[in-house]
Amino acid sequence: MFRLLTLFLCLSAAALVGCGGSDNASDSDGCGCEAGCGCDDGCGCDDGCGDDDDDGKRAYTAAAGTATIKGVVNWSGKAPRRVAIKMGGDKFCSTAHDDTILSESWSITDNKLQNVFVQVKSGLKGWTFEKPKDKKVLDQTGCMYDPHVLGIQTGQDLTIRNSDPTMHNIHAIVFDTKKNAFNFAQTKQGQENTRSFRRPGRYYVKCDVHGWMSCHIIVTRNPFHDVSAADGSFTLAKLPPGEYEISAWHEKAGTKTQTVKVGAGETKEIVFTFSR
Amino acid sequence: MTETVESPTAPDPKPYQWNNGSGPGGGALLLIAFFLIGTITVIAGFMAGWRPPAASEEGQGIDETITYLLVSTGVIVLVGHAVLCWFLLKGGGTSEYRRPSAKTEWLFGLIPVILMLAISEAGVLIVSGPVWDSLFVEKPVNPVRVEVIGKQFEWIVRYPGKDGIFGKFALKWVHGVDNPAGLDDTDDNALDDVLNGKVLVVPVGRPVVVSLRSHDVIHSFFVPDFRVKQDLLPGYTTEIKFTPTRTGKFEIACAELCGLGHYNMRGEVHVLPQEEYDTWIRSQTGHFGG
Amino acid sequence: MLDHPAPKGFLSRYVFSLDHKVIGIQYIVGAIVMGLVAAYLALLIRTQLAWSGAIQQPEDYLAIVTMHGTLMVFFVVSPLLSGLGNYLIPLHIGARDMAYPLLNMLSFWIYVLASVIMLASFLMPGGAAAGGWTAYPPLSGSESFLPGSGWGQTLWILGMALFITSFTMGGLNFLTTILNMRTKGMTLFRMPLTVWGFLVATVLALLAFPPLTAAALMLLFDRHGGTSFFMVDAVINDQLIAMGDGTPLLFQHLFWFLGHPEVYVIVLPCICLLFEVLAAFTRRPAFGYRPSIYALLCVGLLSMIVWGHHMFVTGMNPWVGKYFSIATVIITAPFAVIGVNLVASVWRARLRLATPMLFALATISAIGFGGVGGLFLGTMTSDIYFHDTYFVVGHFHLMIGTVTMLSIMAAIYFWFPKMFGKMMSEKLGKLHFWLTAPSMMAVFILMHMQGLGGMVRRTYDTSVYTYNEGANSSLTTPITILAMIAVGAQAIFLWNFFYSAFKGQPSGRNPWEASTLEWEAPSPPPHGNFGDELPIVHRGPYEYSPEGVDQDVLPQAAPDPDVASTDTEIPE
Amino acid sequence: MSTTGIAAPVRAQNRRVLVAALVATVVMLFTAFAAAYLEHQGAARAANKWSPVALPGVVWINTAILAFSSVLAEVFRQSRRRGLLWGAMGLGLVFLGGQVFAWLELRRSGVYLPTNSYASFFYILTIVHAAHIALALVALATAARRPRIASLCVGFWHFLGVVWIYVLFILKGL
Repeated sequence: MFRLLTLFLCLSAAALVGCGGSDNASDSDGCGCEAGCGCDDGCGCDDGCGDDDDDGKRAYTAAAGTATIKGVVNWSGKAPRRVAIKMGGDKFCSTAHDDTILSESWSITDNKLQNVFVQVKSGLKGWTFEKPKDKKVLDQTGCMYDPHVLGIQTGQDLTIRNSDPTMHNIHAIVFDTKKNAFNFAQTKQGQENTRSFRRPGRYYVKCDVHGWMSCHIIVTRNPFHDVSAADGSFTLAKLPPGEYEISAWHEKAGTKTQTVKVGAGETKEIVFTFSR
Repeated sequence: MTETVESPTAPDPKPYQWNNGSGPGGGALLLIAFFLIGTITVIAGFMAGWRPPAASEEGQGIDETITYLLVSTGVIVLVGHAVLCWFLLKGGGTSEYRRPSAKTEWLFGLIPVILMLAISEAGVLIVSGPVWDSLFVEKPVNPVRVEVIGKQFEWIVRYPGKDGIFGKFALKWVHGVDNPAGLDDTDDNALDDVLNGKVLVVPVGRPVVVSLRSHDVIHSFFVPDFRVKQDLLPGYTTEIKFTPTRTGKFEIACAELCGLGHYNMRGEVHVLPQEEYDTWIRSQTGHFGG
Repeated sequence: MLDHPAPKGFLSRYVFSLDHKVIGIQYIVGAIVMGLVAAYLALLIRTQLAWSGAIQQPEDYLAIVTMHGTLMVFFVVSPLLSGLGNYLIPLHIGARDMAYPLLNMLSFWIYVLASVIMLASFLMPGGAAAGGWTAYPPLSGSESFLPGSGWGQTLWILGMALFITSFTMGGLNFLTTILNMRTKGMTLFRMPLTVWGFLVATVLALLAFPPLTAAALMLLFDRHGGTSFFMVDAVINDQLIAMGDGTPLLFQHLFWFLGHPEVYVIVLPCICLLFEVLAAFTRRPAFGYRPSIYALLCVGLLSMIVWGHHMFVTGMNPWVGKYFSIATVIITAPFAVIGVNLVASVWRARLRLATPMLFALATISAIGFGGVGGLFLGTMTSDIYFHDTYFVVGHFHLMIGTVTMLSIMAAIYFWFPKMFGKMMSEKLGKLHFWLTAPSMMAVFILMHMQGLGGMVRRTYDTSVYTYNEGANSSLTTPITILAMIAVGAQAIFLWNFFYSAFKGQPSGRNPWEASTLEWEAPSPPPHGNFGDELPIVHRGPYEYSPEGVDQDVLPQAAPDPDVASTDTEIPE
Repeated sequence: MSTTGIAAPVRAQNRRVLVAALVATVVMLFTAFAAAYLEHQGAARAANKWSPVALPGVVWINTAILAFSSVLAEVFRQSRRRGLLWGAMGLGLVFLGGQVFAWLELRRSGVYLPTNSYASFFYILTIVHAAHIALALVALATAARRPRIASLCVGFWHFLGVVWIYVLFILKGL
């Protein structure tokens, strides 16, 4: 609302003075809900509302986190076919890549599955987490999103950058409700906008101009999440000791969970295996 | 009525008086302005240097209509301005004035009616009618059939594949790169359907019939070089026909406001010689590998 | 004398006035205020196009385009005409006020409310309505398609609904007043053409607005009631959004059933008042009074049955398309009659090139260009190419932008002395004219040229395509600079208007030595307009240079028995 | 100097013109809805999706009530017995109540505004008509105290009755 008020005032100011500034205000996710557990407003808070207790909340500090969970995501069976992306028709994209670009929804090398989102699903009862200072970055480069799957904490700033000399629009919907979260355009190379999310949940992001461009933003309440790398590896570091339910989610392969117990200073290794 | 009303004839303090001596001072300037604007427009319209040369048979027909209208209405505008300027320059002075009779007035009403009806209806029926018929009424002979899907904010081109039949589709099956056209992967006809991103490849010299459908809002398929334009309506299938007359790469623009990326909804038409087209289409594999 | 007594306090005199003259001026001032906003938006659009730098975001640009169009058509030009009509109609026909003064006042204040709601659209989350002034669904139907189609669009619909209410109330009043409140001797065929213009326009408006009301209501239900009159299932971000199976074309039919007559609602009074200005400054009767009236009626009638020419490329049945094309270009015939009569009115003129006359002459030129442009768009195949290009933008800006603005300027300069009893400065007026008229004409004629190059309208950045490079690179910046001149020149007008209203030279009762009834009243006319007795009309409206009389003009109200005129008997 | 304001005959004529113009706009409004209905019906039939809902029986009772109300109003117009006008207005209110009952009835049978396009049209047409009826009731109420406008108000009331038949014809006959 204030952003738009600013916009209006901007419009009423000088024609030549840019209004770009009005974009940088930290924005909501389009759902007018405060942090809390009212899951009925369809804003996609799907992660363990029941876990949070009003009593006995402890603020998490890095010192409390001594345990680590590492792991790898395996793929068993024949790797699904990857669709080649045809970038023709766009003046920039068609010349941005020399080799064929394949769709990122299945990215399997040597039976390791990339782009799996691993997070602590439950077991953090009682902990409260501060808004992290560092920013996450979602880049658009070569008419692709980088990264394809991005984890972010509620309240954390997400810088969305356009590194291409062509226009992209960033159209995010709350996946569960299909409601609009945000939708705006980045018209020029180097343009950056900042958004943040108030509610946990999965957001599906697309560029409408380039239909092949899509990515997932998963918003969690805690900082313990990672995305599996090309070798399938992931790390959840600086956990407080305890017993956790770890979930691994892939956009095509679905979700798997495991329960792990880690003590102080301990490092445990786990393996997720997906298949068709 | 309690208010005392000023008498209509009461004299005003220093009333304004039209000064007849000032004469039509701006008249000459006005003439120059009218003539300049008129002449420049008509000449610039004829030159139309910015219009890409027509690259389709239908486009040539449409260009003929445009030329016809430019000539006929250009003459009307120029003559009209010339007459107006003549009236302004000549003036009437204060000499005796003969009021035009009612007959003259009706006559001057009748002339433009006949003139404009002739010019405009000839334009519609004689000049543009056959082009319209060839676009929408007549059945094209041996056409290439292609489908173009519009979505915010890009075009998706679909060919029927080797079997020559477009497979089933539904919006519920649409998914990103995997299935941008919403094809039914259980339908044999759909398995070999070829998708070609934003580029429409067609052969030269053959009529191309493009079926158009939209996934979300109204778009408009516009190829300026072919002079054709057709809206895409969600929930409906519309069609447009064109016959490319020369090879080359042309642009597809979206002509109907469709959202914030409307201006960037660019596609391309590649017109190839028939043999090259045949080679190209044979080299394409179906989206589902069929 | 009147139903309502002369006002006593400030509020009842100037704010909630029942007097048609005050309401007329209120409308004009309100429209000027909205006009400033809309003109500013126009400059924002042009700046973005000429220097596509970091001026706006596409979503903001579309909101600006949409609001500029909506404000200009419905909140600037229409109320300007409501204002002129309110001011002029009773004076022209010799009435003391409108038939329903209270309805009149309500109509103005509802317009104010509608304007506020419309502007509030900018403050909504997602920004102002951005789906174009035509608000075609599905784009305007869901926030998922466009950020501005959220609450901004809802307020747009509410603002429009209120505007329609206001305009309908005003129209009922105009119609009743013109038909019933004429003074003794003022037969229909003695009415000044301005009044005829308002009469035809009012009838058109009353018949054409209800379908838009229906469309707006259905769109509102689609947006907030879950119906699917116009909405169709859509895929957004790969997700199927069930919106039903409506018919988006239906909205276009309903919209253009209003939209096309609306153009004539705006244009006809503007063209008609030119006759009056021309007659006064050529000292000749307006040429072809009766033919003009019949042409006017034909234009009005035809305008109701040709809306489909806005939809040639929507995939309508080709035979329906042909019908619409044939019917549309018929309109050029009666229009040409009016055009020829306008030009012929200057025939053998004893010219007085005062500011109103300059504006009137320039308007004739604009009507010429705008009129023939319509042929390109009404002819079905050329429209396939020109549809939704800058040709359309140039054409309708020429007709409902330039023609209306120039002729309304002519009207304001012409009737200002009557409104305020003061003259506007001629020097400033001429400066205003020479800066405004050529630049406005040039802006929109150059837009036609861009349209010939195929440039698509409503584009945020025109350099995406290469086919229109020539038209874009050589014309876009000049158009923007000319537009800035045209808008900037209005500062002169504003100064002239407000300064002269207080400090202008006194005008006297009839500074232009014109013939119609309003000049019988003092300037400004008092409460009740005319003195104790209403004037009696003895002849037609434009008896300039009468034959056999040693007089320049015979006013309508002047009894002059020794003149051998064919039209002197007073019908009861 | 005259002090009577607008002369009575002019005033009466003004009212007639005003009401005639109002009638024309209302006709155009409902014609627009009828055109929209036809267009929808055509499209839906072509797609085999046209499923008219059985009108709740109460609308026929409502029709009778409105007709009777019109009769009462007409007798009032001729006899100027005010009781009849109150009766007509009371029946008008009953009609509105009946319409609400009809909407509730449809809701009970699971037919909501968005259910299908026929239902949407039923609701929107009846709602718009009911809004006109409500406004006309206000006009009738003022007519009770101002005999000069009584005839016109009654005329407008008859007209809305005809519009109701038109609405029924659209929903049932087209």
